[in-house]
Amino acid sequence: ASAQTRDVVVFAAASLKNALDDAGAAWMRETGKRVTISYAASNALAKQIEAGAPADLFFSADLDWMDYLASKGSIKPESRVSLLGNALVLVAAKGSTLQVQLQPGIDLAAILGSNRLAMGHVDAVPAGKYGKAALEHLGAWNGVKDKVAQADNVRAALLLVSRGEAPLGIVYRTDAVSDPNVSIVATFPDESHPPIVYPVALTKDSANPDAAAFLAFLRSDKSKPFFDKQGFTFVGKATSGS
Amino acid sequence: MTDWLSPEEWTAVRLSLKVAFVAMTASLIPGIAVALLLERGRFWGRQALDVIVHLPLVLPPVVVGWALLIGFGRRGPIGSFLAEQFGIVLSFRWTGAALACAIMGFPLLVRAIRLSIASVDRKLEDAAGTLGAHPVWVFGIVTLPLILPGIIAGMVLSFAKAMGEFGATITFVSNIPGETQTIPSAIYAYTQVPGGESGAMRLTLVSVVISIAALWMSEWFARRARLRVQAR
Amino acid sequence: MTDWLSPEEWTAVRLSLKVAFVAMTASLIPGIAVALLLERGRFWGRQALDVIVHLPLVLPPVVVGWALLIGFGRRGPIGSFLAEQFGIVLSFRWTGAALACAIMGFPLLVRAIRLSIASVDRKLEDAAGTLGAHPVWVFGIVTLPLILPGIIAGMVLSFAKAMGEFGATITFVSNIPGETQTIPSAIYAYTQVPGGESGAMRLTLVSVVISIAALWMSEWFARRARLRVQAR
Amino acid sequence: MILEVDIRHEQGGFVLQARFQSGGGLTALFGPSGSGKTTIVNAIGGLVRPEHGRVVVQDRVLVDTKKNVFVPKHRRRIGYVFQEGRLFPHLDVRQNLLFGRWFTPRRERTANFDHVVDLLGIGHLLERRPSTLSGGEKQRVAIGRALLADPQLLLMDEPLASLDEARKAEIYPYIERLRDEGAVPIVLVSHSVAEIARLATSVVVLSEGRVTASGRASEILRHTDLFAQVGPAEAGALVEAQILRHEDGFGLTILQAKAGLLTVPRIERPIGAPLRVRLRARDIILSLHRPEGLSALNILPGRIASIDDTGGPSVDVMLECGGDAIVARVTRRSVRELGLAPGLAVHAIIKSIAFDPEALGSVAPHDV
Amino acid sequence: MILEVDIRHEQGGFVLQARFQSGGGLTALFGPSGSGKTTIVNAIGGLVRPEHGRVVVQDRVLVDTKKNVFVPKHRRRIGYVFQEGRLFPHLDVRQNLLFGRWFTPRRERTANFDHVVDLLGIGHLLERRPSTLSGGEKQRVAIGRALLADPQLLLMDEPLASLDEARKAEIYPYIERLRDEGAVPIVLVSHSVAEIARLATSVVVLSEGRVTASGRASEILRHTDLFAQVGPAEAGALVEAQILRHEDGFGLTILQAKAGLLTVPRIERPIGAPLRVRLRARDIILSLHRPEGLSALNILPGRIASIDDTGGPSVDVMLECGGDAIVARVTRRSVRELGLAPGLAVHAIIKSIAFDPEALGSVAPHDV
Ligand SMILES: Nc1ncnc2c1ncn2[C@@H]1O[C@H](COP(=O)(O)OP(=O)(O)OP(=O)(O)O)[C@@H](O)[C@H]1O
Ligand SMILES: Nc1ncnc2c1ncn2[C@@H]1O[C@H](COP(=O)(O)OP(=O)(O)OP(=O)(O)O)[C@@H](O)[C@H]1O
Ligand code: MOO
Ligand SMILES: [Mg+2]
Ligand SMILES: [Mg+2]
Repeated sequence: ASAQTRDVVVFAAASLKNALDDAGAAWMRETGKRVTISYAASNALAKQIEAGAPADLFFSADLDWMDYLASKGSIKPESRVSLLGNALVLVAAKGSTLQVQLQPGIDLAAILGSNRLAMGHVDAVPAGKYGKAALEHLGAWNGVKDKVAQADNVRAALLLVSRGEAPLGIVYRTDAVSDPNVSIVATFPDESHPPIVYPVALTKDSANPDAAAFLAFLRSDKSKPFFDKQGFTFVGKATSGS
Repeated sequence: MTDWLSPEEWTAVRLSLKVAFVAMTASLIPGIAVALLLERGRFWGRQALDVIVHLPLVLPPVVVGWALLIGFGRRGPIGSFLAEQFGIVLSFRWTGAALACAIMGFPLLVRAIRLSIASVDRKLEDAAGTLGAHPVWVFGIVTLPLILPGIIAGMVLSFAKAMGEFGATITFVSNIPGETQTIPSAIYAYTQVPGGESGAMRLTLVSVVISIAALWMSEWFARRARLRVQAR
Repeated sequence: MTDWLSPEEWTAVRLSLKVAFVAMTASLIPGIAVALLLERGRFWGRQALDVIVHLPLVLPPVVVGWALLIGFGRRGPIGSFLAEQFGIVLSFRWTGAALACAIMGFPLLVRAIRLSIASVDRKLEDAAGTLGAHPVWVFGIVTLPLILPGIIAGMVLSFAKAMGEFGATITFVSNIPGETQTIPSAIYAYTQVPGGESGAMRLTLVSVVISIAALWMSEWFARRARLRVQAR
Repeated sequence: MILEVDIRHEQGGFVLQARFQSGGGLTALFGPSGSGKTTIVNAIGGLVRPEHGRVVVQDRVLVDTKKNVFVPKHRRRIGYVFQEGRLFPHLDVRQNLLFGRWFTPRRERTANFDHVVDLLGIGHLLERRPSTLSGGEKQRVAIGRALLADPQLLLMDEPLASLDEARKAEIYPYIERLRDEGAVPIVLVSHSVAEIARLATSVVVLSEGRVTASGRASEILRHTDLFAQVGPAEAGALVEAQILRHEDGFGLTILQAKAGLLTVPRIERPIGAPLRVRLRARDIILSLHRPEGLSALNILPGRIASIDDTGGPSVDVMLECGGDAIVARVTRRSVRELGLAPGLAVHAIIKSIAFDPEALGSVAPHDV
Repeated sequence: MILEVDIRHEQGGFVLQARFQSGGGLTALFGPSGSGKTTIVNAIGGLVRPEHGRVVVQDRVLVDTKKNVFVPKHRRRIGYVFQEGRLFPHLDVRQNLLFGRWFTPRRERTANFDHVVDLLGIGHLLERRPSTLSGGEKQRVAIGRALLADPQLLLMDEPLASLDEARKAEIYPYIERLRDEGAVPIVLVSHSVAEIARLATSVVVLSEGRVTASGRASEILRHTDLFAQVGPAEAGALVEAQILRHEDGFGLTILQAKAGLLTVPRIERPIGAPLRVRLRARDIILSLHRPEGLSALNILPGRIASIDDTGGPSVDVMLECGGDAIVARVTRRSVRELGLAPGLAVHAIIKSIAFDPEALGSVAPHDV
């Protein structure tokens, strides 16, 4: 197929699936053009784009991998936008009576006792990295660092809490609100961790003129409801590297 | 029935079947050859070949996918060679998914065939030789039929592995609906978002049904192969 | 040499070896039993058992991990039973990692043993029976030694798989350094951060070296087992 | 009856319908290839489960399909020498030989290991694996394995087929001893009439899955035409005799049979020992007068009882020699030339040398 | 020489060092179990690669370790009947039989399928798998498979060991025909002297890996003591004869040998046909006078050439009968009683019936 009629190919972090599927469908209804979205872990997508994947847009779950591609010259820097934000929350299994105030000096370790704190991998998974930063900020990290069960993605961390394996977990608000088996115990203050942003950019090799149009669509208010619905904060502002 | 799965899911199912089938079929002949080499060969580098064949099992799938991306990607040495010389593009195509699945299932295929080869009575091969059959013929009309159970077992393992393979595939060829999104990739995507469980469940069920069918067929073939050899 | 890997990495290597070894060892007897049942048994539900054994191969590892969590987790029916009755806790323990690895490798183990069982000459078992050996004895002193090559092959596959298993393990018992962080988990972490390649490479190399050693040992045992049976 | 078999069994298109009884000792199964011998042995040994019928050994019901009795093979206490060896490839010769012993109650372990190993000449093979043995060596180990299981029933399916005569000659007396002393019933499949004549107490003749004749060896072997199917060369009479004296100078032994004295190559048994002698019909010459100046030492006077014309160039002449029935096979031309007819007095001439060791079997007192 | 073997080969502790030649026809390998027969056949067939030496068949060098020649087995055009069957389990009997044919050049396919199948009596088994065959049936299929490969060299390792006499009697003439007509050299391993006497052109006697005797069958069989190891019963002389006439009324055939006339059971061959007759030493009675009134039809006058005292109860008396050498085995007592001594004129008495079919082999004109 020629570049003219080709679908717009989006490489997007898997956590965006629900919102992006809806947005893509809306765009198709509007323009008659289709988007094809490949959901995987941000790191895998970034490596693939670096290796020449036929992606038009990269929608990352964190800044690191977007920065990585930017440093490799694999994206069009001028197109880069930090589209979404998210909040980090502490969750407990539904019906838990735990009361936690997320303030500096909090002794999370005591609350956990011999139990585990479920998080994304603290070096690898964005939510884990943010969680670690937040706990450090609150001075709780050293106390709990040996009690952290690091999952390979934030959904798995959530699952650990909702299955009752871990009494507490740190996940995104987007995940927490949708799971009826967990309740949000507390929300981490924004300043306790680096801003949670989902950047999106056109890839260097993208030759599909529709790609920019879809990116514009994502940035417009037309797509805002889909992200709102999943609990993201819609930022939509252009950023350069951090 | 058809609307029980979305069109995109049906595509993933079809693609998975195609990928698994092609992976299994394409690795068959190399699998038999490598099994023969490893089981019968006495050559320098046998140990190394043995290790290489086992690597996809030992290494985390992500690493295999990574290695494939580096080697067979558009910019990789083998990938660019294949693309230039034969026009074969693997990266981000279903063919790449098939390659990833074939490689992940290869150690299983080879082992099963090796076990069968080891249990062949070489005296029968000798007998065929005395009757004038060249070693190649001996292989074709004596050894091959006798190792059929192992070949079938190896094919089942390779097919099943290909149906379940995820890490190497998604790392190598990503998760592009209609092109590289197999059932496991689709399941993965479902598990990453709230409310995806039911979708994941449905696809898991499809996988189970397919594997039941595959096992059933393989047992049927294996029984036939065995009946040919055994009494009654 | 020791500082070539970080202490945490060494821990992961040791843990991986332990997990793989325990997974292989613990699944051996059930593996032989299931292989026997599937190959020799004629019972209702044989097909179902066959499918169940193959599922870990067919399903994406994440799904298996999920299922383990639901079944063997603290609140899972089996998990809570084990914890209450025997004090065995699997979740977040290395034992859980071993369970996940054992289950992922089980179809490979069973297949290898099945193939060997199928190639045993049952006339030898009959002969042992005529000499007064009860079927259990016949199994122990005739069948078992004869299927040794298959058992060894199955163990290698199970061990190798356990060394590389990642998806089911991390989903079930997550990644706790010193407790459940195996080599693949550690590699995974490296692959998730930009610039982690060299760390991933180092650990991959360790995996390769271990698998070379394992293969080498298995070949040695297999050769001994074979020599016992064959001429010269 | 020590051994009763009455079974019906189908395999593929082949129907076995066999019924016979035997009073113990050694029961020989005889018949052309594919006639069902191995199948019967398998049914007795518990390797084949017959569709219908009964197998009883020494009053122990091993199979009774009506009563749904089927004693599993490992409880039958048998020693089975298979037609095709079946040595355990992963065990060395010694371990193969001792296999059955592990499962024999300690006090019933009577077979002497060294003795059996010597007898079979396999002492130098004990540390070897079966795959390195020659055909005959394998067979000898298989025999040893069965004997050393101290079986209460010995099944031997062509055990000696690929052994040389010298080795056979060494093994025969052992089998005879088992048969006579041990009270171990033996079932032997053999294509060799000489072997059967020497060893068998009863003979069961099979053809296409059916028993065409069965009875005491002495009866069956006299009916020479029964063996038409296997070549007539080996038929003959079995005669009971006792050792009268040894002629040490000449290496001969003199036997007393009802028919008269028999001079045979020396037999190492005490005076008075009972013996069975096979007089092969084809080895016997008839003479009208008592001959003189012959090298043949055995000349038995007798009377022609009947003449069996089987249609070929030869006829079987049944003689009555002082109470022993003897058969001579002579050409029809001789019958005419000598005017042989029932009632005629003749002399049977037999070379001493014609009694090869195979033809001289030891015999239990109650036997024949 | 049609067949030249000169090899040295070690396997385990066993050393084979064999050297013999044979002028074609059928070469019989004879020796106790474990003496190296199968190893020699394997070396000729290309299944064993001897460490040193040469194998030459019909001027074709198959092995020459000095020149590093080793013709691979599939290019030797052999038909090998293995000691243990080795049928292809995944092929039915017909496919097994025709296996070699696929690799035989079309114009060399002379063996007639139907004929061989009939001969072996395996017509009803063609659709069956080897696993459903009885022991003897398997062996027959294995023989058929080798014959139908139209080999240029036939190797048979105890091919008839587990067949009944009747079947053997049917197969012998076929092997004789191959030997005499087809110019196919045959190597046969057998424990049966009768078989060897009937079929062999040359005999190689082995013991513990060495050739203890080799030569023309007629020579070797006369030296009866060579066979001491396998039991002496079967030794005897081979005599060349021609068919003189048939006595149809009595079903007899009269042969002319140098020693005189021989009356034997009818042989279905034309008058004048050359024949080889085995006169077993143990079947021959010596008489000082020409006997009268005997049922034995063959009385050959001769003179004692020598007396071989082998030490046992019997001695072998070598006779010179009009140009044929004959051996009679008699007791030492007879030697004394009759005063047998070299130079004495005696009569050899042989029953017609003593010539069983096995003892009467056809013979190629150039043979014996
Ligand atoms: N791998 C081995 N190691 C040691 N000895 C061996 C090996 N293979 C064969 N032999 C010995 O070689 C000898 C010759 O074997 P071969 O099979 O040629 O005997 P054979 O004459 O055919 O005997 P048979 O009549 O019993 O078949 C035997 O004593 C056997 O034990
Ligand atoms: N599965 C089967 N299907 C058809 N026929 C069978 C099967 N198994 C055995 N037979 C037939 O049963 C018959 C009897 O077999 P058995 O082994 O008892 O013969 P046998 O008397 O021992 O012969 P041999 O002397 O050749 O060993 C044979 O004709 C054989 O072909
Ligand atoms: O006296 Mo004889 O001739 O040896 O039987
Ligand atoms: Mg049989
Ligand atoms: Mg041999």
